[in-house]
Amino acid sequence: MTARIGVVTFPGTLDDQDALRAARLAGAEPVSLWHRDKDLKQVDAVVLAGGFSYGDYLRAGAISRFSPVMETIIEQAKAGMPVLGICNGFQILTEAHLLPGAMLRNNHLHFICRDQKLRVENAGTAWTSDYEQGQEIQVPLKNMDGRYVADERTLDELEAEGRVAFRYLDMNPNGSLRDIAGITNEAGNVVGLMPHPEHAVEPLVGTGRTDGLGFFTSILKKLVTA
Amino acid sequence: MARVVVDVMLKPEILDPQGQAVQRALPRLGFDGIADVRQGKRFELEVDGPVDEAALARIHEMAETFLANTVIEDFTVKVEETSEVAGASK
Amino acid sequence: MARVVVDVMLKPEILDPQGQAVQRALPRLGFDGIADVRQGKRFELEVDGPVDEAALARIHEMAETFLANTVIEDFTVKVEETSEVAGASK
Amino acid sequence: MTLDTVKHAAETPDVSQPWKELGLKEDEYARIREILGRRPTGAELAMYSVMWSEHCSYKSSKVHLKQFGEKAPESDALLVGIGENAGVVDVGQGYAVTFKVESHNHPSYIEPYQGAATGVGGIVRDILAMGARPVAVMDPLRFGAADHPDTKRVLPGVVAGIGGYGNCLGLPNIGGEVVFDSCYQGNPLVNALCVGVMKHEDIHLAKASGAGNKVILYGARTGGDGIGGVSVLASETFDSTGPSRRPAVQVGDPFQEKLLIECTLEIFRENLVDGIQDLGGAGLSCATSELASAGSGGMRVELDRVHLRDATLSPEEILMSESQERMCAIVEPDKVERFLEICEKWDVIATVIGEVTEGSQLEIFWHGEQIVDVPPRTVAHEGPVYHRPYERPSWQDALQADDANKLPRPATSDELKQQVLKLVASPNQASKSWITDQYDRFVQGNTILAQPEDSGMVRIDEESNLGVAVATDGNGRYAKLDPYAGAQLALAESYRNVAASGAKPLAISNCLNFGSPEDPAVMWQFAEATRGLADGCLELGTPVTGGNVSLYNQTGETAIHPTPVVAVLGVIDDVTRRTPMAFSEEGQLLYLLGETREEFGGSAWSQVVHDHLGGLPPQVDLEREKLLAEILIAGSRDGMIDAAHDLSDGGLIQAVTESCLRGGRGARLVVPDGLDAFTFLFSESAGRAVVAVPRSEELRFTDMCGARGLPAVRIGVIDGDAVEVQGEFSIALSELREAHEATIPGLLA
Ligand SMILES: Nc1ncnc2c1ncn2[C@@H]1O[C@H](COP(=O)(O)OP(=O)(O)O)[C@@H](O)[C@H]1O
Ligand SMILES: [Mg+2]
Repeated sequence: MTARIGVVTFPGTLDDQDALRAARLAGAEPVSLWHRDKDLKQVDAVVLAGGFSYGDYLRAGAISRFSPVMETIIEQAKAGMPVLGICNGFQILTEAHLLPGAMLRNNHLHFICRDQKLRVENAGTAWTSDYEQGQEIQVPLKNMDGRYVADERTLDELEAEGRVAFRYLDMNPNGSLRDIAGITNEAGNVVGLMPHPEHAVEPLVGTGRTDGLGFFTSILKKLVTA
Repeated sequence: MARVVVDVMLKPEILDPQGQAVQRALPRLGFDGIADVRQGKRFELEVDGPVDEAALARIHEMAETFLANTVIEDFTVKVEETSEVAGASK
Repeated sequence: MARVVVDVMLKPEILDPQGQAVQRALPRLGFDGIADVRQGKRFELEVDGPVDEAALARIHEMAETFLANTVIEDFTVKVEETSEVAGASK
Repeated sequence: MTLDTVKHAAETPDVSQPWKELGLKEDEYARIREILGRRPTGAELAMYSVMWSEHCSYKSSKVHLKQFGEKAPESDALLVGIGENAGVVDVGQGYAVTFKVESHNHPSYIEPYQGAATGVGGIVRDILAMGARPVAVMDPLRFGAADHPDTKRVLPGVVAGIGGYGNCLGLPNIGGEVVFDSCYQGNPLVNALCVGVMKHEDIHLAKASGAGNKVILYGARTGGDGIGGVSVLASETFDSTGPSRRPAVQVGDPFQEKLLIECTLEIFRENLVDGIQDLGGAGLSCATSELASAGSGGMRVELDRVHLRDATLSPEEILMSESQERMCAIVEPDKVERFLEICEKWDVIATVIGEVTEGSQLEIFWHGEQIVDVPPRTVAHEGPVYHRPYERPSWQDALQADDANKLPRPATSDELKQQVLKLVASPNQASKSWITDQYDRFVQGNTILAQPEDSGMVRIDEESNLGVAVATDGNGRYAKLDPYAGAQLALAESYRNVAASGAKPLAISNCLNFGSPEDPAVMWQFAEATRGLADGCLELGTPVTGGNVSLYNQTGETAIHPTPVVAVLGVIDDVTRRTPMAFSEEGQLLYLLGETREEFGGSAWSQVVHDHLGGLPPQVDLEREKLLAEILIAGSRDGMIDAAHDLSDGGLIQAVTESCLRGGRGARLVVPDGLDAFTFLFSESAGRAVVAVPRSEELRFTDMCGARGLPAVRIGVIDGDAVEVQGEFSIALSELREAHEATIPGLLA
C-alpha cells in the first residue's frame, strides 16, 4: 500500500497539478483537496502548492490561511502530520504561524523566475531525508514575495536548532535574511520553502533536472515504512 | 525633521481587486458590518528642513507626477504633527 | 455610514525596498530634501452602523489578526470625520 | 432623466444626437437611421458607434484581409478558420490547438501596467471562449529608443503588467520579442499571444441559438471601465446629473480571471453551454450582438439585471463598459441551475440576463422599457466597409536607393571585432533576460522550451509526448523598406524558428500594427504587407487562422514602421526530440545551412554601426525556407543535429554568440571560401540556420543536405571558451557575456 499525499487547491493556486504529478511520479497516491472542505480525505501528508491564492491580495497567503481546510491542517500539523509548503504554500504556513517569520516583497521589487541553486541544510526532516546533509540541488524559483524575514532572535534560534532547512547558494534572489530559502518546525514535519521542487521532477520539462523529486520520495518512504 | 504623509487611493470608479478580496474575506473571519473596503498606499516622507508652503507645493507636485498615477489614482498630502494622535490638514 | 481608516506600515527595523526605491528616484526627478520614505498600506473601511467603542474594538482585532501581520507590521486605526480636513484619533 | 426608449426615439425624430463625438461619420449615422427606419436611441447609437469603430469593425482593413481567406492554402489542419474568436488547428491524436495574437498598444502607452495586463487578460479569454484550456502566453513588444526617458516609464510598467497578470493566471510565458526603435516612441506596441489546447469535440463557438435558451453573464461586476467616450452620450443626450468623467483605463484582476478560467473549463467539462463569447472591446454590445448575429434567432436582454460595481451607470454605459474578466454564455434552461452552481463553487458571480428568442431582433430592456431594437447583424457583421485610397509613398524610391551595402565596412580585424562587440551589446541584440526573468516559464510543468530559445514549446500530452511550438517575429525596418517583402520575412523568420526547434509549422496568426489608414502611404504599406503575407502563407502552406489589426499607431504625421507581427504554430510528435539552441558538446561540428549574400539593408549592423535605414531588405525565397525547415525537422527527428539556431537580426555572429553563451562553450569559426569575414558574420540573408552536428552524424547529415539541394557548409567546431574567427579575432566568452547581458539592466534597472 502506498501513501496518500493531498494537494490543496485554493482559489488562485497554480501549481497544484504539478504537485499532484510530482507525488504520482514519486509513487504516491495523489489526492486533490479543496479549500472549502475541512475534510482531508484521510491523506497521510499535505502539500500546499505554489501560486497566487486570492491573488496574493492583502499579503501573500493571508486570506487562504483562514480557509476551512486550513483549520484542519493547522490542527493536524500540530499533531505531527507532514506538511510541505512550497512558495505560496510557505507563505500560508508563516501566515498561519506554523512556521516563524514572514515573507515580504523581493528586495529588487520584481517577480523573479530562475534556476536556483540551494543547499540542503537539514536532511533530517520528513521531506528531506532522501538528500544528503549539505547536498547542493538546483530547482526553479519563481516568486514576487520571497524575502524571508524574522527578528534576530528567531533567526538565531532557527540556526541553533538546525531549522534552516535550505539556503540559497551563489545568489540570493530576493533578499532573504541569512540566505534562507526554507525552514522547518521543531518537529521536522512542517517544512516550507520558496523554490519549487515540484517543477524539477522530469528530465525534459522546465530546467530538465530532477533534483526536486527527493522531497516526494522522502515523504513516501517515511510514510510507507511508518 | 517633519513628516508628511501622502495617501494614494484608486479613484472611486476604478476597480480595486485588493480591497474587494479583503472585503469578501471579512464575513468568513467573523467580521460583519463592513460595507466596503478600499486599499491604497501610504507614503511617509521625512522632510529635511521646514515644511513650509514651498515644501508642500513641491511634495504636492511629487505626489501628482510620481507617487500617484492620476489616470487612476487620487491622493492627499498631510503634514503629520509630532504627536501620534495628530490633527491632519490637507 | 462612517469611515474607519487602518494604516499599516512595516516595523521600523524591517527593510522597506519600495520606500527606498521611491526615495532613490526622487533626486533624479528633481525633488531634494526628502531624508527618508516608507511605503505602507491604507485601508478605508466603510462601516455600517455606529462606530462606537465596540465597533472600534472589533476593527482593532481585525487589523491585528488580518489586515496587518504583526510579525512585521504595525498599524493604527482612525475614525475619519466627514470633513476632508479631519482630525484623527488613534 | 428621461430614458431614451425605442418608442421615444420614434416619436422624436429630430432630436440632435452626438454621433460625431462618438466617432461616427455623417453617412454612417445616416445609414443607422436608414437601417432602423427612425433615429437610434441613445443605447443603439452607443452600440453602433463602438461596433462600427475601426477597432471592432475592421472597416479599413477588411477588404485587404479578405485575401487570407481567398488565398488560403489547402490544409487539413484547419478546424476553425478566421472569423471566430480564434482559429483552431488539428495537431493530431484528437487534440486541437487554438492561438491568437492581439494588440493592446494605445492603452499601454497611457497606463503601461494596466494596459499590458488587460491585454494579456483579453487574449486569454478569447482562447478560453473557444473551449480550450490556455497553456501558454507570449508577448511581442516594441518600445521607443532604449535610452529615451519615457522608455524607462513604459517598459518596466508593461513588463510588470504582463508578468503580473500572466504569472497570476498560471500561464507560462514561453517567448516574445523586445525591439527598440525611436519610431515607437509615442506608440509602443504591446501585442500578446495565447495558446490553448482542447480535444476536437470540445470546440465551442460564439453563437446564440435555440429559442428559450438563457443568456448568462458571469465573471466580474460591470463598472465604468473604458467608457470615456460614451459618457459624451450620457451627458449630451440626457441631463448631466450623472458622473461626468468615466475612466478610459481598464483595470485588470488576474485573480478573478483565474477563477473565470477554472469555472469555465468545469462548465465545458459538464457540457453546459451552447454558445459562448468573451467580453472584450465594446463589452456587452459586442457580446450580445455577435452571439445573436451568429445564431439563428433573436435575443432579448434585461439590462437592469447586470450586476454593477457602480450603481450610477446609465444603460448606455453598461452596454459599452469594458470591465474585464467577464464572459457571456448561452445555456439551455435545464442546465442553468448546474451552471450557476459551478459559478458559486468558484466564487464567480453569474446572472441570467436574457434569452434567445424566436424573432430576429436584438432587443434590450431597462426596467421593462425597450431601449434597443436592432437587427444584430447590422451591428456586429455588416458594418461599414471602406476602400481607402492607397498610394506608394513618394519617398519609397529614395529610401530604397540609399543602399546599405555601400556603407563603410570595418577596415581591420580589430574594427571587425569591435563591431561584433557593439552589435551583441546593442539594445535590440542584447540579452532580454532582465525582462523575461520576470515571467514564470515553468508553471503547469509542461514547458519544454522557453526564452531565449528559437520557439516556445509545450508538451500537451504527458503519455505520448505530443507538443506544440510557437514563435513570433516581425521586423519593422525590413517592412519599412519593402512592406510586401517585410511581411514575408516576418513569416519566414517565425516559420524558421519553429522548424529550428524541431517542430513542423502548421498555421499562423498575426497582429498587423500600422499607422493611420487615412494616410494613403500607410494604407499602401498595409495593402502590400497583407498581400505579401497572404501570398507567403499560400506558398508555405500555412493558413492564417486569425489575428488582429491595430491602426492609428502614429504621433502627429509620423507613423510607426509598418510592423506586421507573425506567429507560427508548429507541432512536434515527440518533444524528447526537440532541438535546443545551446552549443554544449565540445567537438561537435558547426554547419551553416542556406546561402549567404551581401545583404545589409535594414540590418542590425547598419543600425548599430551607422544608424542607417535604407536599401532593400534581404531576398525572400520561401521554397528555400520550406526546404530548410524540412532538413531541420528531419535532422532533429533522426538525431543528426544536437543544436540549431536560426539566423536573423545580427546575422551569423549574433546567432553563434547566443548559442555559445547558452551552452557555456566557445566556437572556432573559419570563414568559408567565397565569403569575406564581414559578410560571413553580419549579413542577414534569409533562409539560414546554424546547426551543431555530432561527428558521427556528419556524413549522414551532409548527404541529406546534398541530396535535397540545401547548401550546407562546415564553418567550425564547438571548442574552448572563446568565439574565435580564424585569422580575424578571438573574444573570450566572458567578455561576450558581459557585453550581451549588461546592456538592458544598465538601461532599466
Ligand atoms: N517580451 C518577451 N517575452 C518573452 N520572450 C521574449 C521576449 N522578447 C524576447 N523573448 C525571447 O528571447 C529570445 C530572443 O528573441 P529574438 O532575438 O527576438 O529571437 P529571434 O531572433 O529568434 O526572433 C526568443 O526566445 C524570444 O522568444
Ligand atoms: Mg530565433
